[in-house]
Parts: sequence; C-alpha cells; structure tokens
Amino acid sequence: MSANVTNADWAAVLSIAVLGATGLAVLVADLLARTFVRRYIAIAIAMIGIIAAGAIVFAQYGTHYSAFGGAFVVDYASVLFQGIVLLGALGSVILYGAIGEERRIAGALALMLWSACGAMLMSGAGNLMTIFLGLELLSLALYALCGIAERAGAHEAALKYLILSSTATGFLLYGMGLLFGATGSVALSALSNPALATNPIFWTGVGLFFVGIAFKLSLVPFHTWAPDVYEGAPLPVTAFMSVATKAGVLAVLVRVFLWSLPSQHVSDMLLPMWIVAGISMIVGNVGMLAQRDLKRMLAYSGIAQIGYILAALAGGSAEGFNAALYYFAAYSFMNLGAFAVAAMLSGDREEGSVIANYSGLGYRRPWAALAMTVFLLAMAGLPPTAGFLGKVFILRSSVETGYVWLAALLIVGTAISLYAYGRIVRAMYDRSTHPVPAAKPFVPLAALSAAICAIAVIALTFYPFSR
Amino acid sequence: MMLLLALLVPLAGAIACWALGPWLRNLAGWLATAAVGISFVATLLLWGAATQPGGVHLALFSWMSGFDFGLTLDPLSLLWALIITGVGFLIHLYSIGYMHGDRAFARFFAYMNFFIFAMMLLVLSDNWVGLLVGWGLVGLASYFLIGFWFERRSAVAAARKAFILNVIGDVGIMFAIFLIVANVHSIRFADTFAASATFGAPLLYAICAGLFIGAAAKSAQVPLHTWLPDAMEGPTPVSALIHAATMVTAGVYLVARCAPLWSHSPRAQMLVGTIGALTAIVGAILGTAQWDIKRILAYSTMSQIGYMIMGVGVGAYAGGVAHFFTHAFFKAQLFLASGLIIHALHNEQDVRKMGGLRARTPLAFWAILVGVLAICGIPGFSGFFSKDQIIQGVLENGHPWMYGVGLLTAGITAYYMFRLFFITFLGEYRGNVDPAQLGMAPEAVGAEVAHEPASTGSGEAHAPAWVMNLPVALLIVPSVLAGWLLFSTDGASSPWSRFFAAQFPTAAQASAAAVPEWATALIALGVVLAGIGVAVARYATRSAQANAVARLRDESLRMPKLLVNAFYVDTLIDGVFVRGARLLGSLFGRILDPHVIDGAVRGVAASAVGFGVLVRALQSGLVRAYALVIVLGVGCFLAYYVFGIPR
Amino acid sequence: MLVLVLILLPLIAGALLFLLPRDDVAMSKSVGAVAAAAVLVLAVAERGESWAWRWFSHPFIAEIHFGATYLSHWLVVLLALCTLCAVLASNVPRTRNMIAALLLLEGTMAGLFLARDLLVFALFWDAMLLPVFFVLIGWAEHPATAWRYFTYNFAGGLTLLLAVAAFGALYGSTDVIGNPAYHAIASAWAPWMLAGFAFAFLVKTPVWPFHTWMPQTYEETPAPMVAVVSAVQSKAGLYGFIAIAFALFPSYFRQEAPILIVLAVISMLYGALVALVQADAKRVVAYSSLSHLGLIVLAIASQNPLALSGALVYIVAHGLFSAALFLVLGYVEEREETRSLARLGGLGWANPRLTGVFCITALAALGLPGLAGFVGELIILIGVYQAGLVWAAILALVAVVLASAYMLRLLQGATNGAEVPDLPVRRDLTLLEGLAVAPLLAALLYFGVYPHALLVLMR
Amino acid sequence: MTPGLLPMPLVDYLALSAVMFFIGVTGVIVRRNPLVMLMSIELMFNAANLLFVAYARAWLNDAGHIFAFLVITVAAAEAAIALAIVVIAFRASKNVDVDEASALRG
Repeated sequence: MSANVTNADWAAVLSIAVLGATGLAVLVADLLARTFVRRYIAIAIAMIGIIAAGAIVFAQYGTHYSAFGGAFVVDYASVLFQGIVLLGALGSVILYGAIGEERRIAGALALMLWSACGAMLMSGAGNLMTIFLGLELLSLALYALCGIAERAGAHEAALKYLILSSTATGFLLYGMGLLFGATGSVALSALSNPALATNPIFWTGVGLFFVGIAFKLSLVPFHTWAPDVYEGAPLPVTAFMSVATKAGVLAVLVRVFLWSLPSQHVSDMLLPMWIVAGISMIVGNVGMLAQRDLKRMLAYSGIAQIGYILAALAGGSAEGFNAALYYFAAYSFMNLGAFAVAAMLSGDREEGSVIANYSGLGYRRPWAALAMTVFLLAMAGLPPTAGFLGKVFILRSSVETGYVWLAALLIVGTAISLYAYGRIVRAMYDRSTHPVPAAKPFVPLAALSAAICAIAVIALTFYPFSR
Repeated sequence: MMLLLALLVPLAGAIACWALGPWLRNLAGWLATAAVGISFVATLLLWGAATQPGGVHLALFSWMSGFDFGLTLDPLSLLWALIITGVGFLIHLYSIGYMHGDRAFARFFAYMNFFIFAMMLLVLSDNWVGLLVGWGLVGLASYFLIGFWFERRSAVAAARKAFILNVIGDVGIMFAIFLIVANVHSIRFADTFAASATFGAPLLYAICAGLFIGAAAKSAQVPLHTWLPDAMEGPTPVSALIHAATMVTAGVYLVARCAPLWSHSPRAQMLVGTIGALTAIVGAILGTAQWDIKRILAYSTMSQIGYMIMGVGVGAYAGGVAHFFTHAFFKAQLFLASGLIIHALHNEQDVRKMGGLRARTPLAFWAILVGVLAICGIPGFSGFFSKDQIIQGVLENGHPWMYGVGLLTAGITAYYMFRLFFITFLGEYRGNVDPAQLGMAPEAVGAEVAHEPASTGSGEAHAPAWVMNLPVALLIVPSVLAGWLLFSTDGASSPWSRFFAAQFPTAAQASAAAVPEWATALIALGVVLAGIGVAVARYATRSAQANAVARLRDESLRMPKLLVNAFYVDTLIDGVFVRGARLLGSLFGRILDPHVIDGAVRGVAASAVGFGVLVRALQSGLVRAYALVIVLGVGCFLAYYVFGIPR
Repeated sequence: MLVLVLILLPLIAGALLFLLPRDDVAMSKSVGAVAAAAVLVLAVAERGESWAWRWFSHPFIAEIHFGATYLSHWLVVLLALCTLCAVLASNVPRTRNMIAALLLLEGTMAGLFLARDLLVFALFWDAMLLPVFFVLIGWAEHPATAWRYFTYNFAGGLTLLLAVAAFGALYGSTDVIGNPAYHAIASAWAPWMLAGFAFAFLVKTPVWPFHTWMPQTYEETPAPMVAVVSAVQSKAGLYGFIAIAFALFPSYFRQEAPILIVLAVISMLYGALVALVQADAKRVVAYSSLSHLGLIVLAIASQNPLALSGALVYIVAHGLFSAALFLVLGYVEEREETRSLARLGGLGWANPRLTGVFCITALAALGLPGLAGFVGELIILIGVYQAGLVWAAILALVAVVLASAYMLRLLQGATNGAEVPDLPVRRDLTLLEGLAVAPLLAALLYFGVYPHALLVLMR
Repeated sequence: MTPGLLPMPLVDYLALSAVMFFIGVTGVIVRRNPLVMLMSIELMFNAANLLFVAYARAWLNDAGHIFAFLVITVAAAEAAIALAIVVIAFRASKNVDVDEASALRG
C-alpha cells in the first residue's frame, strides 16, 4: 500500500474523528459542569457531535472513493450504514435523559460514542485490519458500558458478553488469518480471485470469519449471549447494541460476503448463512413467546429480524440489498422507539422493561401505549408501518431470486411473532387493574424520541425508493 | 281499476283497523264489513267483463325481464273472488256479534280484512310469484287468527303448527317456480301454459308435484292435514271463513288453475286423485270419532276438500269447482250455526254436553239440519249435485276405485253428520251432567276450562243479535239452491258448464262412463241412506235417547285409540322431524361449537406457548454452555466448509 | 372528494364527540344523529366519483383510492341508514361513547366499502374491528368476548393482508378493486392468494366452521352496535367475495366454488338447527344470520347472474331486518331486563305497539312473501337452481322451513302467552324508538313489493 | 510461495497454530475460572498471530506482521478491560467461578 496520505483520506474518516473528539469533549465538559445540569450538558454535547458527524457523513452521499490505500471506503453503502449507526447512537444517547446515575453519564456517553466510532469504521472498512480494528473498538467499549453500569445483572452481562464475544472474535481472527494465508493480502479486493473458489484454506477462512459476524449479529446458534446481555445491560446500551452494532457488522457482511467473494461457487459458499438466517427467524420468534422482560423479548425479536434481513440479502440482487437496507432502517426506528417508550416508563429500576408493567397502559398512558402499539405492529410487520413494507420488499426479492423457502420461513416466523407482540398489545389494552409502580410522569427526551420514531416508522412507507 | 279496488279496499280496511283500532272501538267491525262489501260489489260489477273470453287483465309492474306482475279475472277467479268477498261479507257481519266485547275487537277485524286481501291477491294474480305471495299471506292471516287468543298455549301452538306446515307448502310451490322460471323464463301463467306443451313428462310431473305440495298443505290433504283440526282453536267465524269456505280450498283453485298442466300429466293426475281420495276417506273416518263440534266439522271439511281435490285432480274440474262452490255455503253455514250454539252455551263445544238444543236455538237447529242434508247430498240440496258430479266425473275419467271410495265416503259422511245432528239436538240437555259420567277425560275438562276465550261475547250474548242470525239465515238459501245451477236435462249445457265452457275445454271430452249418471245418483243415495240409517239406529231411537248418557259414555270410552290419536300422524311428525331437528341443534350448539371447533383453536395457541417455554428452558444462563453451543455451531460450519468444497 | 367526506365526516364527528360532556345524552345523541343523517344524505347523493392519491410505488403501486361501485354504493347507503337508526335507538349507559363508537365504525366501514385499493381495503378491514372491540371491552359482560371477537377476525385480517402483499408483489399494483384495466392475474400463487382472501371473508361473514366467535359477540354487544355489526359488518365478507375474490380471480374462484357451496349449505342448515334450540333471544338471531348469510354465500358461489342480483337484494334485506331485529330485541331487553325465552312472554298485551314492530321484523326475517327477504330468497334460489345446483336449492328450501320454525319460536316466546307476572310491565314503544325502526321496516316493505332499484344488475 | 525463506515448512506453522487454537477453544469450554478462560482466548488470538506471521513470511507481505502487532495491542487493551470486569463481577462472590453467574437465563 502507498504510504503517502492525502487530505481526501482524512476527509473520509473525518466524521469518525469528530465523533471520537466529541467523546473527549463530553468528558471534559463533565469536569467543568455544575452537578444538576451535567446530565443534560453531556447529552447535549453528545447529540451535537453526533449530528455534526451525521452532516459530514451525508455530505459524502453519492461520492465513491477509497482512502488509505483501500483500508477505508466511502460509497453508497458506507454512507447509509454510517447514517444508521449515528441514528442508533442518537436514539440511545437520548435515553440517558431518563436512565442512569448522574455521575456516570459522561463516561457512559463517551464510551458509547467511541463504540459508535468502531461501528462507523466497520461500515467503511476496506480491508481485514480495519474490520478487526473497528470490531474491537466497538466491542471493548461495549464491555465497558455493560461493566460500569451499577444495575443488578449488568456485571454478569458484561462478563458473559466479554467471554463469549472474545471467543467469537478469536474465531473471526483465525478466519482472517486463513484468508490472509489464502490470498496473501489483507485487502478485501483480493478475496475475489477466482482461483480461490476451490481453495480449502480459503473456504475454512470464510467459514470462521462468518462465525464471528454471525455472533455479533446474534444469529442462531451464535445467539445465546444476546438475551442475557440485552436483559442485563442498561436500557440505552441495549438500544445501542440492537441498532448501531448490527449496522456496522451488517456493513462488513455485505462487503465481504456479497461483494468480495469469487463469483464461482459463491452460492455454495454462502448457503450456510441463509440456513442460519432461516433458523434464526423461527427460533427468535418462538423465543419471544414466553418472555417476561421486554428487553429480553426484543433480543429474540432482533434475532429473528436479522434473519429477515439476511433473507433479503440471500439473492445477492441489488433489489435485495435495497430491501435489506430499507428494512434495517425501519428496524432501527421501531427498536429505538420501543426502547424510548420503555425509557418513558422507567424509573431507576427500569420498570419499563418489565412486560407486566404494561398491562392497562392504554388507559393510564394512552399516548405511550399508542406509540408502543405502532412499534409492535411494525415489528410484527403490519401496515401502515414500514415494517410491513419492508417485509413485502424482502418477500418479493427472495421469491424472485428463488429463495422461496426463506420466504416461507419468514411468513411462518411472522405468524408466530404475532402471538408474542399481540400479547403485549393485549396487555396494554386490558382493563385488568395491575399494580403498577409510580413511573416517571413525563420524560421529555424519551417521549420526543418515541414520537419521532413513531412518525418515522409510518412516514417511511411513503414513496419509498421512488427514484 | 275496479279490480284494484276490489283488491286493495280490504287492505286499507285492515290497515285502518290495525292502526286506529284503539280509537275505532266497535266501529272497526262495521268498517271492515263495509270494506269487504265494497270489494264484493266491485267484483260483481266485473262479472260481465270477466266472463268474456280472455277475461279482465291488468298489468301492474315488473321487477325485471320475465318478472312481470299483473291481475287477471276469468270465470275461475271470478267465482272464487265472489265467494271470498260474498261469504266473507256475511261472516264479517256475523263476527261483529260474535266477537262483541272482545279485548282485541279491532285487531280481529284487521286480521280478517287482511285475510280477504291476501286471498283476493291469491286468486287474482296472473303469475306464480303473485300467487305465492297471496299463498303466504293467507297463511299468515290464518296464523294470526288461529292464534288470536294468544294467551292460550294451545292456540299459540296450533297457530305455529299451521304456519309451519303451510310454509312447507309454500316451499313446494317455490320449487315448482324454480322449474318453471328455469324453463319458461317468465312467471306468468299464460306463458307457462303456452310452453307447457313442450315440457317433457318428468319435468311436468315435477312441476305438478311441487305445486301439489303447496295445494296439499293449504288444503289439509294427507299427510299435511294435521293442522286443520287444531286450527279450530281460532274463533268460530275464522273457522267458517278461512278453514272451511275459502282458504283451505285454495288448493282446489291451484289445481283447477293449472288444469293445462295436469291434463298433460297422467301421473300427476293419479297422484293428486289418490291423495284426494285418501284424504276424503280418512277425514270421514276420523270425523266419526270426534266429540268437539268444531272438530267434527273440521274433519268433514277435510274430507269434502278431499272430494274436490280428487275431482279436479283426475280432470273433473267442473265438478270439483262446483263442490267448492256449494261447500262454501253449507259448510260456512254449519260453522256459523254451531257458533250460535257455542255462543249460547258459553263456549261449550263438546257435543256430549249438548243435546235437546232444538228449543233453545231453533235457528241453529234448522240451519244445521239444512247443512247436514246438503253435505250428505240429499237430492234437491246443493251438495247432491256437486258431489254426484265429482263421483261421476271420477268414473268418466277412468278411476273406478276412486269412484268406490267416493261412494263409501258419502256413506260415512252421512253417518257422522247425522250423529252430530242427533247428539246435539235430540234428547234432553246434558250440560249439567257430570263430565265423568259422559266419559270425558279429566284433562279434557281442564281443556274446556282453559278454553274460555279472553272474554268472547262477554257472557250476555245468549240471544244473538240479528247480526249473527241474519248471515246464518241468508246462507240457508244458497246451500239449498246453489246446486240447481248444475242441474240440466242434457249433460253439457247446464248454466254451470256454460259458465266454465271457456275455462275447462277438457271437461267436455270426457269418455262415456260405464255407469250412467242417474245410476250413480241412485247408488250414492242408497249409500247415504244406509249411513243415515246407522246414525238413526245409534242415536235417534227412543231407547237410544232414553239412556243417551250411558251410550255416549261407553262410546267415548270404547273409542279405538287409533281413531282418537288420528292414526298417530301427529305423533309421527313430532317424534321424527321436530325432535330430530332439536336434537341435532343441541348437538351442534352444545358440543360441536364450543368443544370441537374452539377446542382446535385453543390447542394451537397452547402449543405455541409450549414451544416458547421450551426455548426458555434451553437458555440455561451458563456461559460455558453457551460457549459449547457456539463451538458446536463452528463444528458444523467447518464440517461444511472443509468437506463441502467443490472439487 | 365527496367519497372522502363520506369517510372522514363520521370519523371526525366520532372523535369530536368525545369532547362533549360525558353524560349529556340528549346533546351527544342529537349531534350523532345529525352527523349520521348527513352521511346518509351524502351516501344517497353520491354518484360514483372517485378520489386517489399515490401512497408508494415500490415494491408495488399502492394508491389511497376511494370510489363507489354499484354494490358498494348500496352497502354504504345501508350502512348509513343502519347507523342513523342505531344512533337514534341507542339507550345504554355511557351513551356518548357508544354513539362515538358507532360513528367511528361507520367511518371505517365506509372506508372499507369505498376502498378501490386492496391495501387500503385491508387496512380498513382491521380498523373496523377496533370500535366494536372497544365497545365490547366497555360493555360486554366478559372482556374475553372482546378478545375472542378481535382475535378471530384479526386472524382473518392477517391472511387477507398476506394475500394483498403477495398480490401486490406479483401483480405490481393493488389499485385493482373495480378497476376496468385489471387483467386477471395468472400465477402459481393465485390459488394461495385466493385462499388468503377467502379465509378472511369466511371468518368475517361468518361461514361454518369459522363462525364460533359470532354468537357470543352478538349476545354481549349492546343492541345499537350489534345491529350495525350484524347488518353491515357481516356484509364486508360478502362484499369481499364479490368485489375481490370473484372479480380478481375469476377462473380460480370458479375452480374452488364447490367448496364454498358446500360450506354455505352447511351454514344454512347448521345455523337454522342451532337457532332452533337457543335459549337466549339474541343468540337465536345470531345463529339465524349464520343461516341467512349462508344463503348469500351460496348465491355468490353459484356465480349465476340471477342469483347474484338476488344476493344484492338479500344483502340489503338482511341488513334491514337483522338491524331492526336487534334493535327490537334491545327494546325488549330494556323493558323486561332479560333475554331468555324461558322468562319472556306476554308482551302482546303489555306493549302492543312494540309487539307489532317485533312481529313485522320477525316475519321479514323468516322470509314472508311481500317483504324484501322473500324477494331475495326467491331470486337467489331461482338463480341457484338455474346454475344447476338442484340439491343446494332443495336444502336451502329446508332451511327456509326451519327459519319459520325458529323465528316463530322467538316471536311467540317473547310476545305471546299470558302476561308474565314477575316481569315489570313498562311503557310501550316511544316515538323515538318507533322512528328508529320505522325506516328499516318501510324499506323492507318497499323492496319487498318493488325491488326494481336493486335488480339493476340484471338489466 | 518460496519455502526457502522459512527455516521449516509452512505446514508445520499451520499445524502448530491449529493446535494452539484448539487448545484455546477447549480451555474456554472446560475451564470455569474466568481468568483461565481469558487466557485460553488469548491463546486463540496468538494462534491467529502465528498464522499471520507465518503467512507474512510466506507471502513476503508485511501486512501480516502489522496485523499481528495490531492484534497484540488490541489483546492487551482487552485484557485490561477484562480484568476490570472480572474484578467487579466477583467483588461480591468470593469464589471465582463463571457458573455462579447464571442469574440471567431463560
């Protein structure tokens, strides 16, 4: 790779730098700030930084070039994925307005921003090293985020996440090693060499690499950590994990497996991914059925939803990619919205994540209940939400590209999931008077976020892709 | 216009009585009577036009192509219309007295007028649907009037029974209409008859069968007859008008109206003739076993209609219609007269508690005597001519065994009618004899008590007002003389046959009979006299009258169960159809719905939750277990990627 | 634009009604009545103009598109009439909320019938469940009933939705209801789509064996609401069969018609038999409508033009008399405080006017000649017979006989017999109550004599 | 590739790293002490490092070396965080055993 670095290279990662700097700024500001406003100052700074980064990212929309000798790529995909990462970060940061201990807010925010940096790095990663770097940056920050929370169960979650994630990273790393061995280069572009199509080392490498990816995406059978960690981690962190992390990892998945592999035998090479996706749809949705904790349920829901997204990618068609992106955007909004509603209802003990607390909500907090209904409808894939449209996109692309069995599994999974989501809706509109802890009357930031997400989830259905 | 007037005035009367009843009070009766009278006059004014070839026709409106509605008045419908409105008028008049003081006086006349309207619609329609509408509405009117005293359980049940059995009839006609519309694409009689020549025998038979189900239900033919005796729960004028003179003869009208269809289908003729004959004999036999004066008359009605159906069925249209004509008079008269008695005895209907009433109700005595002579077919009285025409006509159309049945029935009729007459009027009054001595079942006594209508006549009407006597007296005239219209020295050219010359061309070409008419008359007379003789021997002799109580007692105790239960037809229908339906219903409603269908749904939901619990169980929470799962997954992957490489 | 008003006016009026004082019955009733009357006028005046707005164009084209076809025009008129009568007749606790729910139901169902786009249709399909659902939550004896109603019908809504999605994805546009440009879709998936649509319609109508949600729902829904539900909402399924299943998949519909015919015939007899033994007056009517709707389904399945035009007559007739019947039962229940046929009786003397109305209604329901129900039955069955389904026609006639049996049982059970001493004798039919049912009965009589307007399909 | 550049054949390096890797994996599964588990994970990382370095030599491509250094650095950072987490996680319970940490389940 050429050593000389141009300004264009720096421009490519400017947004990431801004985000990282914002993390530092938050910490510094926290030292100076007066006690009773520090929470809001920190959040404000973080949000400003995120929005600034977002502006920079979208300024690059439409441009296509690679920086640092191919280590980092700016293109349509990178911009969109980075956008979603920032969206996730924004939606999670805002939740700290309702949750968490005053004195730890700043640290948590900084960590979250840095973690987001990792995810953004992955979104544009052009070679194996960048991928690894971004992944580790993302993960380490997340371990810490779980660890520093004082919440009961957070530590256990941190430990489990640490050990299992590191193990998976080990597999991923070894896979990278094999790929490097097979190709003699760390650049993704080198993977597309037709000669590799029958190279056993290469195949093994691909397999191990996918293990690492599948773990981060919490696909069955590498999903086992997700429910526990989602339940244990603090609400904002869970929200972040469910959106930002997955955005970065998905970007890698697309780049490596869809755009870089040799075209020959590629369908054989990818078949296990689609099988895994199909299993995830079923297991994830079945897992939701008997849950009592909202975050845990959303973990299973996330497992299934990632399955849907992979189903869209299965064909490898452009339309499938669009479908996946659209559904993922919708997915981000509905998840962030659901977590926002949970935050609205949460006091210090996160009452909002206990499903039992939702019974009769429709009569106590009609607006919150309405928003929650919208998000659940969207997750279940019912109109008039983007969830429905996204699923139709996916169905169409997977049927057209001949993966009918994935479409069928998607429909079955959706049918099962309806029961689970329906349970919560039913609870919300049941007249049974359930003893409910005194939830905070009004959490402006969370409510705002919930409202925006609700509107977005419906607005996304208008004129999608009418270009 | 006149036709519409004749049709709609009674309807207007009905609506007026129904809506303004509370304000009209007793005026309602006169209003209704007047309405029927107007209708009668209007019909009468149309006589001339109606008897022209083609008759009067009035097109009304059309639903869509093929569904054109209109009214028509030809000799046949003219005859019916005149009887309906004429006899109806008299009976309305009578009812003013009979129903005097009833709690729902106005409503009664609303129903009666409504009935007249419906019946006129039935006979005036020029199409099947119109006929069916009338058919259904007369059934409704009869339902209302049978159940008029609706606080009485028995009346309510009887009304429902009558309605449902009649609906079965309607359904039969509907079926015939399906066939007709499917093949003719028009609902008008004219088109149907015009096309009937092209029908195949099976189609024609099916149509006739469907129509005849309707006729049988309406005219109380076996096996759909069971509602008629129960229908006597209604007030007596109702029995006279609807269940004797007019409605129950609608079947006869229908068959006569469809002469072009029947005359082309020998099988249908056979069917109808057989049913008619059967009904005639069964009705007569059951008539001998009754004690309630109205039930006796009811069974006699049934048997007489059997005659008519038999006649029109086999093609002796003129005879059958003629018998309807005469029967309308003398049967109405019999009912009204018995109404006088019932009235005089405070709603006592059991003949065993009567006797020696000649002095108390002389008018009733004479009226019933004339009626009995007429129905038995004593020469000179109306019944004689019409019944002879039927019996002779049956033979001429080549059904000797029906001929025999007809004669036999005539004999039995003579017996039970005179039985009625003797028991009621001879001997001395038994009203104050203990019922048990008369062999009346105790529950029958209870029934009598429950039989006390809401407040009919409110007691004081011992001496009936002229409104009640006049119609009875007036009716005596036609029931004696009406028959002479049929009399002629030379067969074909009686005024009657001239009147119907255009209507029933087929009646002319009847084959020469094996037995000449005068002989038939003599044989019939002989049989009738025999029947009368038996009756006299059993009830009219000195000794019989001396110990009437004992005689009646052991007769009623020794009455064969078979007859008492009317051949168990009711029991059969109830046991098989009614109970069967309710059994199925409760089976479906109580077991299939809640347990089988919903059970399946619940099962699905439960199994879903089961899977959820299973997954929870697998999620043990142990890090190393998770790690193991991951490693196993990796194993599978490697297995695929290492061994699955294309070579 | 007018169609849009037809939909929005009741929705907005219903929403605004919640701003009125909670317990000012007279005011909310008059406001509701005015709104409903306005809708009725508009519905009659409506002359088939349409309004469309592009919703999205990928993965398929969906238009927010409203406009009345011939059938939906009559259904909307029926809906408006029934709603008006129900509003006038509603006399329940929390009247304001009930009237609001009625208006919301009217709006959503108008949307359903006027929708020209499958997706919009599917949305309104689910939306129209909500007012009924909340009414059940608020008024029913057991809240479970509400969930039962919602679950069963929503399950249908989901298969409908799936079918719509599949249709859109394969055909490229869902703007196809009553669309002349539509060319019959030919695809291996078409039978499955048809199945999805059909399931929804079968549950909603309902047709045996998907009917088990109905009796309980009808029993526990207050009179005004159940009147509209049984009169009009049950027609949504039938409308779907005609306007979607039959119109969009003609050939496949023809293939599958025999199944539908069998189910329809079973429903007719099954409903009639069960109605024969019900102890609760409302359940009798519920099962009777299972039987009656079976007849309409039979007509649709027979695909005979005569039967179809008869079906329209009977759809209107059934709407009129079932609405009237439920309103009348509501009156009876108010007075006697019971619905059990064992305890009812003797109304004939206590409330003669009410009895008269009850009588006409019941007679219309049992298909008395001269009333609209009879016309529908007759024409349908003639058509069915012409279509060659002789056995179905004959079994239908059996159902007709049974109908008279259970309807008379209901009528006599409530009105005849001696006055029941331990039941409080209340005032007779009031003027307002009379006005609430009068239009229905008048329409029944008019169409019974002269159904010309409804038979245009044939000409 | 040119084996001459390696003192011993490439296959041996691969075999060694594979063995190390599987020892690491086994360790993660069988051991209950989080510290030992983390050490096993380090072992996995280093197996990968060996791979990188060996191939770097084989391909004469420095990227492998750089990658190895990167991994070492990151591993160090990870170890730091890991120790911190293990400490806070088991400040409560004296004995150090991951099987104790199974409150979150289902």
